[in-house]
Amino acid sequence: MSSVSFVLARLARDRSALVGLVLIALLVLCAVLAPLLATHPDDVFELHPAERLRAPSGAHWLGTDRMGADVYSRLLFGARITIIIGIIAVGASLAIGVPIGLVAGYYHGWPSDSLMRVSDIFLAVPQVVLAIAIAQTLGPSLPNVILALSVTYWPWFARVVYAETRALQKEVFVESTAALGASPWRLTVLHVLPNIASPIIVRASIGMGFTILTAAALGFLGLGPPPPTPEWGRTIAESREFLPDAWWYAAAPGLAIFLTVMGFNLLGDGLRDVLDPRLRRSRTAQDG
Amino acid sequence: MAELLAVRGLRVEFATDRGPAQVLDAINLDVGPGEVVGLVGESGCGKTTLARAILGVLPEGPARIRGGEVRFKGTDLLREDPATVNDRVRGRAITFIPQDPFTSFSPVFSVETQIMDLMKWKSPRATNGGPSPLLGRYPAARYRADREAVLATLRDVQIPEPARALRRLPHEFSGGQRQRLMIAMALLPRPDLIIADEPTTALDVTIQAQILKLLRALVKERGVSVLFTTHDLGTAHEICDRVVVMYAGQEMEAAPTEAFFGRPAHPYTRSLLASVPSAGGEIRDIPGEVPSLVAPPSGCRFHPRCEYATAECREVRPAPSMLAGGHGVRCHHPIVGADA
Amino acid sequence: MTPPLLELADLVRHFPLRNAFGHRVGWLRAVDGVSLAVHPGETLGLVGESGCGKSTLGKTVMGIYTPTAGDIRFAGREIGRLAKRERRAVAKDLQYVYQDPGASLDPRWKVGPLLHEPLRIHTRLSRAEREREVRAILAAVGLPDAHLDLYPHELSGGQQRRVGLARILTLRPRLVILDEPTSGLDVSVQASVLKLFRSLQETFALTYVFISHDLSVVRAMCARIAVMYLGKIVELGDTAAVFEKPRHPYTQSLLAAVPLIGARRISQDFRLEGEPPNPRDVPSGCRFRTRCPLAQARCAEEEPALRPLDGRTVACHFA
Amino acid sequence: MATIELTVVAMIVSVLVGIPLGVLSALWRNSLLDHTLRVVTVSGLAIASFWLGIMLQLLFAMRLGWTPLNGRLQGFPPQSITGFYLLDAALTWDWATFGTALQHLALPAATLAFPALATLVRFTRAGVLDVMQSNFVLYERAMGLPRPLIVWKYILRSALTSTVTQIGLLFGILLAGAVVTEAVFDWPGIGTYAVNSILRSDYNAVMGFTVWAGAIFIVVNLLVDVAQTLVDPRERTT
Repeated sequence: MSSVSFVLARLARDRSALVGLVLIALLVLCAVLAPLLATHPDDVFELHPAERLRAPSGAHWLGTDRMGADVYSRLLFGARITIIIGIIAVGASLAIGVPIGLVAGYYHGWPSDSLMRVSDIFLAVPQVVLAIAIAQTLGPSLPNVILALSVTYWPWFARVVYAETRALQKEVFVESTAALGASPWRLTVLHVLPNIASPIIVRASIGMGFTILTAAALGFLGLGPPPPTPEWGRTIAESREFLPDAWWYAAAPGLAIFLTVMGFNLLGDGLRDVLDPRLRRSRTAQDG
Repeated sequence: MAELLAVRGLRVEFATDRGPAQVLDAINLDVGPGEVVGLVGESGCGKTTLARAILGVLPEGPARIRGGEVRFKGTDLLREDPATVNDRVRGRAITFIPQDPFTSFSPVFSVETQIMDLMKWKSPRATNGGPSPLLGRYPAARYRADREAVLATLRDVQIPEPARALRRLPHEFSGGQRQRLMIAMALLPRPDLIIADEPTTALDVTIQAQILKLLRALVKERGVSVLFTTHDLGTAHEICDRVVVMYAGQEMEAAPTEAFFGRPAHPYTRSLLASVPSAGGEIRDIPGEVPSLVAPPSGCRFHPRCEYATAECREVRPAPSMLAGGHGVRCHHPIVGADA
Repeated sequence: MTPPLLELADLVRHFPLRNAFGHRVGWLRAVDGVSLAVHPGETLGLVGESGCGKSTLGKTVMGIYTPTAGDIRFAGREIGRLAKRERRAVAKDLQYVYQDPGASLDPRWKVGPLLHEPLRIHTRLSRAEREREVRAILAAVGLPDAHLDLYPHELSGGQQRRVGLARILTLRPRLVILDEPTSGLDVSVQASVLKLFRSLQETFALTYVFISHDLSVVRAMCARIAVMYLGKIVELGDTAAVFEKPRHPYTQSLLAAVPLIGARRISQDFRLEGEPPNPRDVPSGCRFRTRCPLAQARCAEEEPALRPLDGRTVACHFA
Repeated sequence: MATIELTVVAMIVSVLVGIPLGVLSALWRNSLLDHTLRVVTVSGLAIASFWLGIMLQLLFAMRLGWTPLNGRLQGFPPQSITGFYLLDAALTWDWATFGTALQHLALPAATLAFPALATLVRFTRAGVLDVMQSNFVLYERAMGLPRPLIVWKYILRSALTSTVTQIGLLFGILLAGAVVTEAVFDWPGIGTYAVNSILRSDYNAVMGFTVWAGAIFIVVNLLVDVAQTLVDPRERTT
């Protein structure tokens, strides 16, 4: 598609999408360069009981935690976990949800209906609740968190793809290509899929934010990767008993979650504005 | 002639992704009392924009009025206080029949609610301004009188069982019936001018014939003026006393119906009439395409497609000139004296 | 006389009407027993108002809907009940043009691949052979080769329409169904489109079924015309004869309703009252009787069959 | 009952505040209010509710001392009529209890309502903007009907048809939020119970909670469907 640069150019003009892009770029940078950027890279696993709960200072930009570890350094390493969770969980949901949505959307009949019914059941229960149940059953660990999130998030993609495919089937170009004698395979993969890429991308961006938020909630409830993993949600849970004095301990990871999720949401909104032709059409003047 | 409505030099721009589109380029238009004027032209020529500009309901975001005046009974609506125009002119002296009777009713309120809301503020019995919005009460005596008027008008537009019809929801009516309701609502405030924007385009041909017949009979009986936009020349011939043709945001010719179809003086009018399919099966089109309004041709906007075009046409837009019998044309090389 | 290219025998297409719980509560009788023949090289007009079933008829012939009953014979072969794969192969000879052929272009494909696609589906031509064919067709619809590298949205509406037609013509079909091809067009554009249809018909020896609600267009384009009302043909014959002297009361009203430049004002003498009944609930006997000025008791009891009259066929007891 | 009281209060707050704000934001598009609301709503969907709860506790309970830190009430609960402390206190004319109950409720309800509020504002805004484009609004404007009538009667009513559907989804957000929020505020509801069960690894209790939540959610969606037919008369007759 020639439009990648076009999309980027338009995104750059949308102020909030730009903010989103910058936030995400920063997050990725932090995750990749965590060992370089961290002031105390060893603090993830080391204890410094002497330096417990120090307020932010030149040595510890965001203070220290209950183990005396540097909060700032742990946050950087936490970004890695966050990104891994987000990418794998959303990727897996895409891999499950998109084909299911496409098949159920293209073929009419009871197999499609029952596929969508299954995804409806998943959607009927709030994601956190379902993820709690799954993570609890499997035991707290990083792969289980990812598994729980993937299993609970794919129906969103299936829904979006299903709805878009059904809507697209009514489009003249799909119907006429079918009338031309095109096979279902040609029709779905070569015509339908490229045309529903935009809503999938938008959903994926928002899904990243959503998944990260849910992962943090699981961590907060003690269902995330076990200590001493520097997971952000767990860090907030740990900090609670030291409030209100060690406010930085709770504030910093929360802010990190907030900025990350915000980044993905802003990007998703911006992408929707740029990619959704329906919105774009409404902006051009109508004549008559 | 004492004009009821006189549009002079109206310029409207629309902001688009590719720059401002000059949708109306110094348009002139007159509507006399009791006259049915057809505004014809192909899609994109600006007839709907002109209708909306007169009503004062251009899209708020993209549209900009760049100049000109819309004089109605001597006052320029563009410079009058907007609140006064909304209170006293719109929906009272000038009413509106929309193009699409399917979507021009709110789907969630009964027809009665919608008509009586209109009457609450726009009934000829209402004092200026009507009750204050939302909380104002509808005086009981006036309500009864207005309701009687509504029922009578519904009978005039041949809605069967008006009292029962009122209680129904818009989607329970067919397209033709909804357009009858729209006509009733346009007549109820006893306006001087009705602006009808392609009111029969969405209808089937037998229904269209019924509606045209009804509309013409009612407005002639009541002496109401109508500005009727349409892209269908047959419809214009059917209902209008006078026809104005627009092309790419400029008005080209304005003439009494007979002269317009019988002795068109503008080359564009001639080509347009020639492209109507005839019984003989001969088909003539107009070479070229409608120009972009973002970078329109200079001078007369029809010149790139006109066989008579000269250097003058490219440079200067022709001034209006008057032929015999109230036949106006804006062309440097009008075709006079020959039958079409 | 050569055998007909397309022949419909008592073609029926009903749609089930379902209530909120998915139970069938009745049938929508969109096409309800239509027989007609289309001969090679001719243009048959199919006219009627919205809801009369003309588009459903076109789409059923095209295989977009399967027939409820009746036969569709194309070039002597029954095609209404073929298996999907075989039916798709018929598409090579029998094509359908949507109201706006421009809208039949995938917005994310360039013109070149779009024109190659039909050939890839139906032929085993090499890339070079396909390219030659595509360029020839593109020239036939009056577009330069340079357009092959453009996306549909980079073309004007008229050019998109030409590409849409070219896409269908690459297969060199024998019969083309044109479904409301001029609806919503301005007269000047309509004139160009009609001219194009005509020149293509000559160049490619096409047979057209021309579906339209616009009587003046049908009159200009078609040698024969079939008038439909609520799923049935009410009058079928030579266009000139039908327009000259319509015999079915519905045809008469339909012709009288068309506003014509220079003719008498219909607003003075148009008589037809009422609106067409809902096709979910078709009147007994003759379907037009509820609005017909000639209707008598017999019309409610007995459905009139098409009978020859005055050089055409008419379905009316009293015509 | 405690969970439902919390959820219902949060729902009422978000509906009463969110819908008008959404309408205003659409009417005054690109105004200061619209931009501010946009920032607030984007934050509302990005903020982790447990963190928001903790931060509110830190500020209002620990630093300022305006509200209690956690729990549902100090002292004895009012005579039980409905099980909703606020309602029971009001019914029994026990305004002191009503006051403390309200104080206890304030922070968790705010925490819970925030994301739901953000969703509602966004949705109402989009819905109103959508309806403003529709032909019947053009018609009413062209007929010179008073603007407040068009906005608050015709546009709002149409926009609400789609918002009602959202309330079902909203309930999901609230319920999900309740689990975590209750844990933060030690609110003696089913969420706290679920979290404690998780910590105790009480497998059956967690499963029970999941089933309960799913059931509630399905019931609410049913109610939404019913409400939909009430709001949109087209659904009734077709």
